[in-house]
Amino acid sequence: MTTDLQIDPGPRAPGSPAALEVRGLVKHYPGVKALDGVDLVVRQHEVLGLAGENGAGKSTLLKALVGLVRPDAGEIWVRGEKVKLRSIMDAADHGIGMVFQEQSLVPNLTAAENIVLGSEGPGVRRGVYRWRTMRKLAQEQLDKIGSHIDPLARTDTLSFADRQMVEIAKVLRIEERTSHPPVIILDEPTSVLESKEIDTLFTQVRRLREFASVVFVSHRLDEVLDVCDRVAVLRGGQSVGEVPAEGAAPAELHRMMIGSTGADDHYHDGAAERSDEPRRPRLEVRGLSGKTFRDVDLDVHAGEIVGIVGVHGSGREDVCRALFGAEPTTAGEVVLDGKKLELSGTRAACAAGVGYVPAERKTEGMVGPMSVADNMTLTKQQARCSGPVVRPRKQASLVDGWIERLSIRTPHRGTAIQRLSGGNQQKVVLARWLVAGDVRLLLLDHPTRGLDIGARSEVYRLMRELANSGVATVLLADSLEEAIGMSDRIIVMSDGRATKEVAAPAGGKPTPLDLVKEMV
Amino acid sequence: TETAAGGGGETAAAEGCDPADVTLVGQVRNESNPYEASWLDGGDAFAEQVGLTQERLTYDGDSTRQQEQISQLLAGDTDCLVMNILPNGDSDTPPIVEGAEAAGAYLVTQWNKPADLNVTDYDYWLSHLTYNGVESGKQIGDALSEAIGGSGGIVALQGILDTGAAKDRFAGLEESLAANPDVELLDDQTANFSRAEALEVTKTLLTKHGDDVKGIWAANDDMALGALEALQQAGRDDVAVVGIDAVPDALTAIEDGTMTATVSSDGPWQGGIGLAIGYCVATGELAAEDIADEDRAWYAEQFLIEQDNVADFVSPETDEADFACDNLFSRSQGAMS
Amino acid sequence: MTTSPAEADTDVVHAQRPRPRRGVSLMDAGPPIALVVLFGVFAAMSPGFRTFSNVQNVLDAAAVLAVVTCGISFVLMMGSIDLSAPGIMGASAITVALLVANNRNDNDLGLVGVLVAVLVAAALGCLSGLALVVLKVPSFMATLGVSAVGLGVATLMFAGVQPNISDAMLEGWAVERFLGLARLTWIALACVIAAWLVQRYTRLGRYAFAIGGAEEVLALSGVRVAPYKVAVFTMAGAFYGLAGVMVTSQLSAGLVQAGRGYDFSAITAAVVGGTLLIGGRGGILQSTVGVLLVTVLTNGLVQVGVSPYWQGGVQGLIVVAAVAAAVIPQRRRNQVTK
Amino acid sequence: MSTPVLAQPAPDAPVVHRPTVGQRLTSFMPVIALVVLLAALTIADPGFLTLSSLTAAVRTAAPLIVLAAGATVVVLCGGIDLSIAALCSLATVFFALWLPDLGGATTLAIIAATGAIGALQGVVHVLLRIPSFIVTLGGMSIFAAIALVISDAGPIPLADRDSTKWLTLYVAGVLPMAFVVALVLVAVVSLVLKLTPLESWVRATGYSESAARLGGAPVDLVKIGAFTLSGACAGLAAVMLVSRNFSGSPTMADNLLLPAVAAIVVGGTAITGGHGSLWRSLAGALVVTLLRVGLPIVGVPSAYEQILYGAIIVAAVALTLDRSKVLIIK
Ligand SMILES: Nc1ncnc2c1ncn2[C@@H]1O[C@H](COP(=O)(O)OP(=O)(O)OP(=O)(O)O)[C@@H](O)[C@H]1O
Ligand SMILES: Nc1ncnc2c1ncn2[C@@H]1O[C@H](COP(=O)(O)OP(=O)(O)OP(=O)(O)O)[C@@H](O)[C@H]1O
Ligand SMILES: O[C@@H]1[C@@H](O)[C@H](O)OC[C@H]1O
Ligand SMILES: [Mg+2]
Ligand SMILES: [Mg+2]
Repeated sequence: MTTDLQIDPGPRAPGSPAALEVRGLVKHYPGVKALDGVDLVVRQHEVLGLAGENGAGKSTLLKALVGLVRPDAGEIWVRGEKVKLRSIMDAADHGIGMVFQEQSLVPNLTAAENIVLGSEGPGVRRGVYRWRTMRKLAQEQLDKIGSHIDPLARTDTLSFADRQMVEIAKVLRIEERTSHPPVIILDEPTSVLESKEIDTLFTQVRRLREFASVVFVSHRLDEVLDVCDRVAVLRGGQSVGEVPAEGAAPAELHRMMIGSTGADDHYHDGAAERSDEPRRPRLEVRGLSGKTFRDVDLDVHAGEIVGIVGVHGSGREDVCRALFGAEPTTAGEVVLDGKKLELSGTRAACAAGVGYVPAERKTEGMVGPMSVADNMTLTKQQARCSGPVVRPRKQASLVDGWIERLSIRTPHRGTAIQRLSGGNQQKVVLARWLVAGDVRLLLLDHPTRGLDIGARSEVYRLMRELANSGVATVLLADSLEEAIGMSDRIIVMSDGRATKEVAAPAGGKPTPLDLVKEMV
Repeated sequence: TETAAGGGGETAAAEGCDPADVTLVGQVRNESNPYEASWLDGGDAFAEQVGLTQERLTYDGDSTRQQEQISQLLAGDTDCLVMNILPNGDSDTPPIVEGAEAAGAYLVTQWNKPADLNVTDYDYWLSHLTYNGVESGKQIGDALSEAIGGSGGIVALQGILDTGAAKDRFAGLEESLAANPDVELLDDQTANFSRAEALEVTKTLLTKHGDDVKGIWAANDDMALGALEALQQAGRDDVAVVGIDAVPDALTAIEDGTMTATVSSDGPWQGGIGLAIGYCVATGELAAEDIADEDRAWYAEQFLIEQDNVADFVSPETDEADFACDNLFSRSQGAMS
Repeated sequence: MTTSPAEADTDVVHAQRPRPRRGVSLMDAGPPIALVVLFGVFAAMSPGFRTFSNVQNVLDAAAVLAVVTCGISFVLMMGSIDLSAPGIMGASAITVALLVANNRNDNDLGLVGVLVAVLVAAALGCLSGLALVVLKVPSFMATLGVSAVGLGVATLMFAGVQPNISDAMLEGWAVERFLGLARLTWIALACVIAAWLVQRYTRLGRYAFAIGGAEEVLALSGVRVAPYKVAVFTMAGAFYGLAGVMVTSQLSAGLVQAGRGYDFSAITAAVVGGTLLIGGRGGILQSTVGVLLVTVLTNGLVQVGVSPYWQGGVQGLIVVAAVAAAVIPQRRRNQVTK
Repeated sequence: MSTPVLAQPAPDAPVVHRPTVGQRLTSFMPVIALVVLLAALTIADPGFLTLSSLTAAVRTAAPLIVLAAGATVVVLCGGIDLSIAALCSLATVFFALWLPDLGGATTLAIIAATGAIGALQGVVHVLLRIPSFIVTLGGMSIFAAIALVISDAGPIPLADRDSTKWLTLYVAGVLPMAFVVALVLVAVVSLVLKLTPLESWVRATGYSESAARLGGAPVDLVKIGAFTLSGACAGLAAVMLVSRNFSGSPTMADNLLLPAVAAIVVGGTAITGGHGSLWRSLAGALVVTLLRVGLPIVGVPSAYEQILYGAIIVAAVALTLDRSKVLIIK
């Protein structure tokens, strides 16, 4: 069914050239071949999936298609015509638009302005805003995707999902710029969405196919196969083949992505057998209250992974932050290994052996311009020091060890972390808590957001390994499936309260539906 | 050429420099202030008179920058160097003096000097001259009292608080008030010698004290002119204003009758006289030892200018004779107390 | 959010978010409250303060600072900073003084002179913007440099002799009153309204705001930000220029130092009013509240009779306290303060 | 909202650990700017480049270097300290007042006191979450007022000049002691930063405060430490000024604020935080000093001097700022 390393451009009827064609695209970054001769064909009115591991070159390829990355070699053809895309506006004029992997809206502008930004058309006359027109224009786009948000709401007051809708509404504006069917590129649009929102999005994607071509990237392969007509696979900056979605299995895609038969089971639900439950939980939370949560009780035993599930705004994220001392609390007590945990600040939490991986990797998880090595040792400085003095050798061997162990793809430990792909960044952030080997409670907020299957299973393996070595883990999972698969126990939160506890031992897992019922 | 200087210790100007080798330097705060610009112009005029040019330095009212410029200057060729300096504040004088002494450069300072620093303790610091601030403050204070008929309220605009000029002048006002018991000082505020600040402060004081204000005492003309604007904007023409410096705009105002009095400080003369003293010593026409002790730190002659005598001051002319080596101290009103 | 009937069993998962906000938020209420409190305190302490004529005086005194702050607010909104006001104001003050009827030359250009001065100022502002976008010099340095250039140009034109104006119109601006306020105050009010309209209803204003919020995103949306940045600095320069003209009108003379101190007071006013130095928040109305706060404070301290020695210190203390009072209710544990 | 992707791919600066020629060049830019400026001044006035002239220049630069060095750490943390100059002035007054009682211990007492005042500002900034710009702007006017009041608005002569004499001596006959002290300060602070986790904390705080905090870096302590150092440096600079002015005065250093910040920026340190170093500020301070003293000395008229000063500092920053490290220039 698949033909590795051989590209079939597909039937090309004389009158209808491919919507978009890429030939031999090359892009080198110092130390990295991000694209190494990629070929790709996007047909008219199809949804093309793009799969590949973290760092395979997906985002780079897509950015080249919208003029943000200037390729070193190769050609881009749009509807049978060779083009040079110099800027995002250039691409838009050719009918190509993109929703970026990281959200890219101006937070302090209204949704309407974001939607029309850069191509306000009649919304601005001679530099003067016509708010009513602007609102109408935005509303038209929002209507296309059936979103009901207020176009004049400030973007930073919208939920993540709503913001994603605004992004899609925005990209659809390119229909206004060209008479041809547009090509809409969605780079990991689902990684921040809940399943309900994903369904809405997919409905939109299928609708888009009626008048456009769509390129869709996601690390959730079942999703990709669900919504796409065809899936192209990248590996190490090269095209390694493609499969029709119909009838394909995630495992097959995964095999192409990694170039060998990997484990297909993406969830490792097998916790190590624990002979006897420790008498006292490692973490005891009693009556914890804060701005967005109330009276939360929570126990986590050493070696246990406890998932917290809830809808957006259920307050689970803030509970996590509160436990790390990053969010004020108004009442309650937290005990870690029998000792009262001071929630005075992040420092105290670190010192007590608490680790936290925030969901917003770019702004909260990592220090972009700093090196992989410095990011990795940021918290546990003692791991690279003798006394108060930093030992560069010690740091180098420590960091290189973890780069190897977690197979972090980076040219060098001295590379700025912002130059790594998202998945590899996440691994560095996780490694930060592991370098000293003294973490007792790990709070993970969407630790696999944006990670490919491979990286994801490595993170799962890591989490399990850590648990088995006695770390207590609180997990805010990326999806219900993940929460169910990884957790030993699941707490359901809604409206700021922990409303239900569901046991999820290996072999006795609840179904997603069981949980959704409780989350309401 | 015979080099007179070269290091401290050595008695100044035993032999004397060739006049053509003398370097003349005048340093003031900035050229964007008419008084100080006229000072430098006076220095140029003197230099021309002796066939030289003056190096004009400005430090923008920045004490550290003044020091920096001077130490850089003294690091260069200091043989036959003559400096006429306006120190930014009292505390800026000692290091300038020490620097000049060590480098053997002839120095005259004006306006600012700590009271306990004695010119006679130095060889190359030839002279310090200033106007008697207490007296000028008192003179315009008295003129103001007279203008308001000997009784009523006045407000005072002080200069930059940490300058000797501001403090002396205010002390003079206090003396004047003591002598005119019916004049009441309603308020005193600083406007930092600035026209713009004086405008705002005066407006506020006028609303605060209303018609009680009969006169405004300003520590310099710039502030007096700002106060005049404030009065005009408030529609008040019944308030007497006095200042110090005799800047052209103030003289015009006195001619017009909108301002009552000011005290002359003769910028062009000050710019010339300092250089002249240094030049005369450097060229050996005047021996430093021959300068009388009372001419080492002295008050220069100043005049109270009112409507009746303003005409004499409208175009201050520097007389070449003022700078003749035997006539340098003719404007002295006596040694500084 | 849409409810698709096909998936009725999952669509119960509804988002519960804080209500999306429009318009002004409670966060902006701090500075106006501080203004009212400060006003009340001074009024209680000093009978002179609470007179009608003093209120007029405060408003008149706020005029120049308000115009400078209009300009600087746009720059701050972008997350940049502008220290060029002293130099630009000095240059425009001397320019206008030499172009309208004056004692130095025979020019008598009247309003045209004003216009030219504002244009000169705008050109200097434009220079800051160009240094920022072309040479990629941070605005802090670019504007500091332009300020020095402006002062130099002003000093050159000043040439040692004070230019005094005799232009009836320009002098009238400071003296003549309408509804109890000086014309200059009305000009300032017009500037504030115009600036507010620009901020609210023009692409330039909204983009300035957006640049402070997320400059990179504008670029991703195909907006070339560089011209807007230059335009903002140019506009700011024009405001400073007008402010320089206003100072000249007040003093009847063109001073090189016409703008001394206005850089920091305008930034203080804007920040006290709630404009963030990192950009993306605040605006003209907030800044104007800040201007009033600062002016009331200056005036009130004189009215109350605080010693001139202590005035600066007390003013500094109150500014910090006012900002603290405005910030404390909205601070969050992990909030970034630079 | 998450940080959006960069509009332009990061400039292709090499990511390998060994710095390339280009990179080395960028890190030497401040020095290159300094040399170019010196050459230009020498061309304008051949008499300018003499040993005594250079000695005077570095002696002059010492207090500015010290002020800029302290404030650099605050800037690296992403803040700014506008109070350094006023605090330095205040410290000169303290010095003159305390000298009769404390004698030889005055210098240390001054540095301790200004360090404590700096720390206080840091605490206010960190605890009340007031932007450092405002805290230190307030500090600036408060310190100025205190200095004015306690000095009775006038200079206070030193009771005894011997206690500061050491700062006016020369090492090896040519190197002014004050400059040597400034160099040692820069070297020691740089080394301490480099050899301990401090540098990584400082940079992390400057680049991304929230990431640093959530990464467990002691952000608040680091910031308070930076303000303490900045305050202490203001104290040391004050001792240097007193040593050359023989008095303390309430406005003595006030005009050094903008030159100090200019020195930091001209050195190529990013005013937004994270990127930069004390060495850069050292070079920057020398550039600024040369401009302040050199232009008038080589005979540039006052008005043109200001214009040139403006143009040259802008050009110098254009040269020294490493744009691969500072992606968005505000
Ligand atoms: N601006 C850049 N500078 C240097 N290297 C870069 C840059 N952008 C991307 N790379 C490198 O190019 C490779 C491809 O990155 P890209 O972001 O395209 O991967 P991706 O397939 O989108 O991964 P992910 O699934 O994690 O998003 C990575 O190794 C990355 O480190
Ligand atoms: N009622 C509320 N009032 C104010 N802010 C709220 C409220 N609810 C949530 N928030 C804010 O929204 C953010 C996200 O909320 P929350 O942590 O509850 O989401 P979540 O359940 O973790 O959802 P996700 O699936 O995205 O992780 C929090 O930072 C919180 O400050
Ligand atoms: O106006 C003058 C002022 O500029 C200077 O400080 O000292 C003397 C004053 O008369
Ligand atoms: Mg990607
Ligand atoms: Mg969340």
